Amino acid sequence: MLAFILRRLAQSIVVMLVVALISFMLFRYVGDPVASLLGQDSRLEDFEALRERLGLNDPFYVQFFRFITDAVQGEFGISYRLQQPVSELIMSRLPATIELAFTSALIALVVGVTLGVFTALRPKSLSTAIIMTLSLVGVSLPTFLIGIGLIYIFAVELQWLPSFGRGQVVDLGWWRTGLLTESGLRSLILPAITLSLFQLTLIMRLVRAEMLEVLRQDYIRFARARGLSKRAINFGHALKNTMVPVITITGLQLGSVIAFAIVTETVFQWPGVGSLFINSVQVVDVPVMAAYLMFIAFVFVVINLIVDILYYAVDPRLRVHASGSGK
Amino acid sequence: MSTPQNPATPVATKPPSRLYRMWDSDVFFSFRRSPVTIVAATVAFVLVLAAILAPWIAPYNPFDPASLNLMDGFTAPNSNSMMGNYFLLGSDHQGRDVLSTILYGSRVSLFVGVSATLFAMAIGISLGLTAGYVGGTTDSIIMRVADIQLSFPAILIALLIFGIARGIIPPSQQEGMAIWVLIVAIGLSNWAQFARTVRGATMVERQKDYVSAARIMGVHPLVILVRHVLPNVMAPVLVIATIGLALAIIEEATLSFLGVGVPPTQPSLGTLIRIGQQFLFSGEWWILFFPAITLVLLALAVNLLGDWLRDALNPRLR
Amino acid sequence: MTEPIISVRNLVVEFPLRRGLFTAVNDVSFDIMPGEILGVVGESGAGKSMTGAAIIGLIEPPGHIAGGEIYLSGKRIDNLPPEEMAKLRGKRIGMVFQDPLTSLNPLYTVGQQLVETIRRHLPMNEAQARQRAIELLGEAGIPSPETRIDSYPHQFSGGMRQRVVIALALSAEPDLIIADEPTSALDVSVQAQIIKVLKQLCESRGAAVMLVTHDMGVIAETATRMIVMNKGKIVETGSVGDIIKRPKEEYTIGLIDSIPSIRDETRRHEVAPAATQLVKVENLTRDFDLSPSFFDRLVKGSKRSVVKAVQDVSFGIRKGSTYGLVGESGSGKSTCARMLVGLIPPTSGRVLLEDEDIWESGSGTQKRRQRVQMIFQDPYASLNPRWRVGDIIAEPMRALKLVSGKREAEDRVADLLEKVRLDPIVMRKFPHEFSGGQRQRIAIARALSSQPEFIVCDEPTSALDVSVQAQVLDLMRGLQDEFGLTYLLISHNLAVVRQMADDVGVMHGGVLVEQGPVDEIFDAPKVEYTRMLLNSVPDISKVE
Amino acid sequence: ETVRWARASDALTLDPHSQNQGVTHTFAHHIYETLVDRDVEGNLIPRLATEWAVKEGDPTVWVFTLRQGVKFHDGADFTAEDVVFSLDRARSDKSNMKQLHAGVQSVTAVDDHTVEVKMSGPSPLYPNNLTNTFMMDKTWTEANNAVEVQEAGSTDDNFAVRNTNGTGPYMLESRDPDVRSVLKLNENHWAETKPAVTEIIYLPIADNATRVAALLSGEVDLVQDVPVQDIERLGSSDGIKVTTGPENRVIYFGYRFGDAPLKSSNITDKNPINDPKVREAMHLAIDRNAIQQVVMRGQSVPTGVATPPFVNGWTPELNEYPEKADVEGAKALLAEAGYPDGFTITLDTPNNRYVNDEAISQAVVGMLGQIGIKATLASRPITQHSPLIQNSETDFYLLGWGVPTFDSAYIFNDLIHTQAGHYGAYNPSGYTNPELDAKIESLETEVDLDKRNATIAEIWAKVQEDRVLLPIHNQVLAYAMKDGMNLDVHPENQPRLYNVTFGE
Ligand SMILES: Nc1ncnc2c1ncn2[C@@H]1O[C@H](COP(=O)(O)OP(=O)(O)OP(=O)(O)O)[C@@H](O)[C@H]1O
Ligand SMILES: Nc1ncnc2c1ncn2[C@@H]1O[C@H](COP(=O)(O)OP(=O)(O)OP(=O)(O)O)[C@@H](O)[C@H]1O
Ligand SMILES: [Mg+2]
Ligand SMILES: [Mg+2]
Repeated sequence: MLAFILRRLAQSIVVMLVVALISFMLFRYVGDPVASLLGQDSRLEDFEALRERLGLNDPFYVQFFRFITDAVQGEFGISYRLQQPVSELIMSRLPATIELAFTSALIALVVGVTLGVFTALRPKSLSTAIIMTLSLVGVSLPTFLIGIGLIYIFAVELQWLPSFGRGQVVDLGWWRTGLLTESGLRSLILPAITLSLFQLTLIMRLVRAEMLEVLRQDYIRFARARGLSKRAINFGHALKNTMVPVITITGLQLGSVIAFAIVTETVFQWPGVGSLFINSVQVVDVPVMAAYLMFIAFVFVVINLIVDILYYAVDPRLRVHASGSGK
Repeated sequence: MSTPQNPATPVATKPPSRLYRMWDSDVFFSFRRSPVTIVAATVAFVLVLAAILAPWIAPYNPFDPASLNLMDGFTAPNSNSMMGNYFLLGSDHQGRDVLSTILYGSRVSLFVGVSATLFAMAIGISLGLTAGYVGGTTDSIIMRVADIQLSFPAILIALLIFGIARGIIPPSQQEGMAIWVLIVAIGLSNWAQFARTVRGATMVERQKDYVSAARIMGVHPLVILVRHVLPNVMAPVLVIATIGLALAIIEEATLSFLGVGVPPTQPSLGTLIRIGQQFLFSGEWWILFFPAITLVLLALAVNLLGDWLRDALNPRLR
Repeated sequence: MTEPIISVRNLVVEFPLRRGLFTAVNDVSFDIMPGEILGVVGESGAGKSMTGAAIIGLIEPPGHIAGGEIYLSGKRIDNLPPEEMAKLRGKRIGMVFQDPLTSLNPLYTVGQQLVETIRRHLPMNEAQARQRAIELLGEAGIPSPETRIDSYPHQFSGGMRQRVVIALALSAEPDLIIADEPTSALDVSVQAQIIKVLKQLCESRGAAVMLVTHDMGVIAETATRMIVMNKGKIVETGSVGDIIKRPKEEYTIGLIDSIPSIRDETRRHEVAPAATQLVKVENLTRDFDLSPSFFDRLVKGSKRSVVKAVQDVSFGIRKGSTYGLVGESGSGKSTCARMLVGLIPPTSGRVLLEDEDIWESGSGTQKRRQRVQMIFQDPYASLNPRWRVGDIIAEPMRALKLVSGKREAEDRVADLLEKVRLDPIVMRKFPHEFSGGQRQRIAIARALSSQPEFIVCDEPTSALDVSVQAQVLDLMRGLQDEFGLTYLLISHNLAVVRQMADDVGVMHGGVLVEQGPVDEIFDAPKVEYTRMLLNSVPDISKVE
Repeated sequence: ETVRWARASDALTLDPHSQNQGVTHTFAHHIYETLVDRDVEGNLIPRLATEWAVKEGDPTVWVFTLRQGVKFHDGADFTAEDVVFSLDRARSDKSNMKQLHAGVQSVTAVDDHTVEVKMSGPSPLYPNNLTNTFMMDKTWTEANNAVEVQEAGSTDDNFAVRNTNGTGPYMLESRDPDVRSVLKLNENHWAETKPAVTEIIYLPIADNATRVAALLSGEVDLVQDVPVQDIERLGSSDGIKVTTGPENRVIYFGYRFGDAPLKSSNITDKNPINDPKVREAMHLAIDRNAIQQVVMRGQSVPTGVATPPFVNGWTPELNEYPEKADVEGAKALLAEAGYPDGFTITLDTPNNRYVNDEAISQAVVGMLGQIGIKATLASRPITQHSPLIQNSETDFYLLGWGVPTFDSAYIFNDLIHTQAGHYGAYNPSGYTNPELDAKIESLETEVDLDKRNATIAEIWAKVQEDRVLLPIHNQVLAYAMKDGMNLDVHPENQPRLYNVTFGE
């Protein structure tokens, strides 16, 4: 088990390095930060001077090496735009994103799995047909449109829920949470629904497909032949076996919830890392963008690790694999 | 599913016409039996046809700026503008006919969606075949790369690729290239699904004896992959492709929303929605509503077809 | 007289299919008495499994019971509501399926699955149920059940898993056990053990057993009474001895006739094989490296592990003869075959085709490609389903550039199809339009198309029904005489080997333990292993 | 009263000399103060300086008399020392404000409340440059190690970026960049009348629709960047009113001049734009009124000259423009110039900087199309657009130009003068006229205002004759707020919430 995790970690480091390289390379081309750093009154020599100072004239590998050495120390420099340390900015925005992503993931998982199981167990019923079709409408609408639509209906027309922001937050010292106040919770509803909708549909369809597949397996037939109760078969046997493949894909998907938050956070002015990223892209705030990408890569790596461990816990067959006999 | 029980029958009968066989096949049978699928197919067919025929059936040509009159702007649906021109679905802020922009826009969206999906398919299939057939380190590397691609949201990847393209292509050519960049960006952010599926299927097919038989004859591995393995892994690819197409169309819309789509003078459905949503509060609902409905209908129809195809091609469900 | 445990009256099972109604079971009636084992035989698709499924109420929709009655100890059960029926399953009727690999849920330990079943049916607490589970495993023949109970299914071998499945079926002491091909996925030696377990359990408990199989040998060894089914109907019923020795119906006669026997001594050749050796295998060895990755070895110090699949095997095959290779599953037969046809390179040793090493690149390879062909076990997997039969058969000719034009290829294909007794018109069809036996003939036609001298046949008939098997073997024999072909025949069906081969080699754990002329080896085995193998083969000739 | 104030983006920093950017200045004006300020009519008014004048006998020295009894938020007195310190800091190398003080030679404190600024030559308009140069407390800044201005890309954290100590009417209570900043009233402010707004909650909301929605749902009280298409809806909503007014900013198109062929045109042997007839034709082809009516929904002031009316040098005559597009005349001119079938060109436009920038460009593409000039629209965010201009990579582009000094010289220096040294930073297109250059340079040192204005008029006459720039309109700003609140539009888009009044 330890070796398994160690190997995963080794792989993760490679992944992180690759991501670092890619993100770094990409950002060089996103635009010229100098133009946005200096105002209308600046002169050409100022541009040159600033480029020199930012090290933008150095060879590519020098810049990259500098970036990596700093990144390893958690040092991503100072935001060009907000002139504050990037790590601090990200840390202050992180709670918002994590609370949003976590809530959405929870909604997506709970509702997705429930509906998936429900529709798999009643493959022919009318409600299944309705749920399946509605879910498709959900994925056929771009996220931003759903967000704007929800704001229009629930904030502007009905005035039930806030249209933007996080509401009242409570400072717990190292974490500012919106989960402890009423306005914070109310503010969470619309963005969380918007963000979860896509994943929800995905998980639901996945669970349904897998469950249908599992229900056709021989061991389910044999479980029936053993006279087990419907409950035990559907939830004890079928569901557990369904979860094995679902865990991997869901894990990966949940990782992307955090990143998908970009659009949702923009629409709802949710003060998380996603909107920080988009604001930074607009002014080519390279340090923030690079740190954000590294952060996403990190989340991916962590989630992957958790998924693997979960997998390991759920599927006994893997324990042999993990402990040495290869594929 | 049921195999012929009687060994005598297949030898004697004369094969019916190809068309009839297709119509009579199980896939089409399940098609005929599902009214939802028939509706979806009809909707998709009409939308695609309308998009293809846009230059002939659209009342105006919104892609020709010279033919536009600003004073036609913001005409409500089913009414005449100040200039006396009639607009069935109204006109937008540039005086473009919304119906025509939708027709032309679907054309762009479909073109981008289909090309991006084909591109993703090409990459995914070749990498998947290679990974599945060669195995070993090659397989590990390809699959790790696919993992990375899958873990990064498509939108992010596409944004970054767009960024690079902007950096590489000289500014004066960027507009002409925008649509191709978009295709590459969306394609590159969607290939991993194909690669995974194809790899899995290839690993199964590779084990089968017909591949061994070909190897014994000394058939070149590339030929084996293309002629033997590929046709047999296409069924799941087809299913992902339909759903991938719907996703690509929506992704294009989202990219346009984030401001990195096609030029506004040649708007796609996504760009139309981005433009239209500015007028959400000001009362000109039709500028947003009609393109949005079209996008939803298109994505829904394609998704439903994909759903059906998945079931129809799954022998266990027949 | 006692009442029958199960009594089936005029059972009809129907499938409403797209192209009309399909009657899988048609007017079937039989009884099984307590303590009796009823054998059900018939070729594939005869409706054997459907009958079993109908009794336990597990027919997959859209199939359904369309007529008849089923009585369990006198009580009618076919019309029970689903919940009532579910209560009978496991408690009154137990079922064992064919495939032990897929019948157990891989995510639960064997103990969990047993305890769950026991507690569902019997009023026991966790500890009692566990105790009972251990007893059951012991009875089913699992050594040291106290420790193995917490293992997961994947930690058991196939035979052990099948015993677990039997233990599960028996856990609530049902009156009736339906065993649907309980041994067909297993080795002969394991099969013999399972049959023994089944028999013992039945005798000690007085339960009724319905044993479904298409292996007449198994029936001969186990059952007291049997029914023969064909196309959904019962053809013949009677005691096992009667039917095997004195079949009345034409169908049964054909069936019994086509069963090869290990005692069979019919002559195989019209033309006697030459003395020159076409193929020589010298010290062939093949290892598979299953070592964990370098990283794992580094971190955990795990050892390299190597499977020695084939070790130092040498034999020769005379031109025009058939060499049989037998041995239990995993003994290295297929690995040998794959090295002989050039699919995997040997670790060491040589394969000589007329004194030329086929693993030498250049002329060796070229020669091998043209002159060595292979016929595979699974007729469904060995033909590319997307290709037309004509293209499949022509592929070797095209790949080896043996024909120039399309016309020529077509003529040759037509010719070959006639050789394997198929109408040349089928060229335009796809493999799925054929039955298993027909497919195997297409595969043979393909193998012949490069005009090879040597054909390796890896279990060519084990996926086929006995009657079809007889046809295919017949064909192979005919072709051998016609073209002077040399065969390497791999099979774990010793009877088939006896019927086909001139010489035979016995493999065990990668080593060739014994070889020689087939009659010598089969009648007077020198090695203990060979003797054990021969003894565990169920054979109809054992019936008195 | 508390006002919740939403606009599209946040101040970039609290360091008043670090960024020369409107949003940042607007926010800073509530905490820090400048020597002189501008009112909503665009006139200079006293703030921390009560008087200013050129020193008698020395036209190169400006004398500022400071307001007495002003205290910083931490209680320290505001003195000439602080002004010298602040001006020096603003002039320092790392300051982004230094361009505005390029002509300053030295700053000296004459006494506690008088400061002299010595210029390198006569600088009649220097006070105009001071409206966004804020005064910091010398002691506080030194004590907190913030004398150096935070520069972009530096790796250390500057105290002044996140902390303030100004003399302004509000004090910073809390700040969460991009999210929310709270300002509360400075009870010790020098002004006699206390502001009606006692607390400001500043909320950046980037998305237009969300920002408008927030006002409609009553979650904010004041929205600064109101999309033009929503003005009507907001104005007619209960409890919301909209004030509009002109901004000191002109929207225009620029060209590439010179003989070298264009980069994006099908005419590859010469530069069609270099022909004045072509430029005249383009000028004639534009229907500015249509753009105003449809694209801008009435919220713009069409213009024929590239300067806003606020600016010294603007005249109604210059401002004249064709009432309607003259397509026939334009076509004739094109034909005369040798392009009867027009030509192709790429038009680069920003899409997130000015009001409806992309839509304006799109409309212009259509209008040019009618005379045969086939323009391809290339639309980019401003960060990608402005490098094109700075690096001369564009043939034809849209730009907006604000005139913080309210004087034509500001326009000439950057847009008209040949690109060289300090001049012509936004004249990438290579328009060059030595005669004009000389005139422009003379403006800097001319003390005789009448003579100076005459030169300005001459320059404009030539610029208009040559059609150097293609002006479209002056931008109009709109502020939407809840009923009962009064706030006038500020020509530099710098609303001051201490000027807000409540009631009808
Ligand atoms: N789900 C189904 N749909 C349609 N026909 C089916 C289905 N399941 C079985 N059948 C058909 O019912 C008939 C009887 O099947 P059954 O499984 O009882 O055969 P069997 O005698 O057990 O054969 P085998 O020896 O191959 O297991 C076959 O012809 C089969 O094709
Ligand atoms: N590609 C492979 N990698 C690792 N081990 C293998 C491989 N192929 C075969 N083996 C191992 O080599 C041994 C011999 O296998 P082989 O397939 O030759 O047996 P067999 O006699 O043909 O058995 P069966 O009757 O089941 O077909 C087995 O232990 C098997 O697990
Ligand atoms: Mg069966
Ligand atoms: Mg084998």
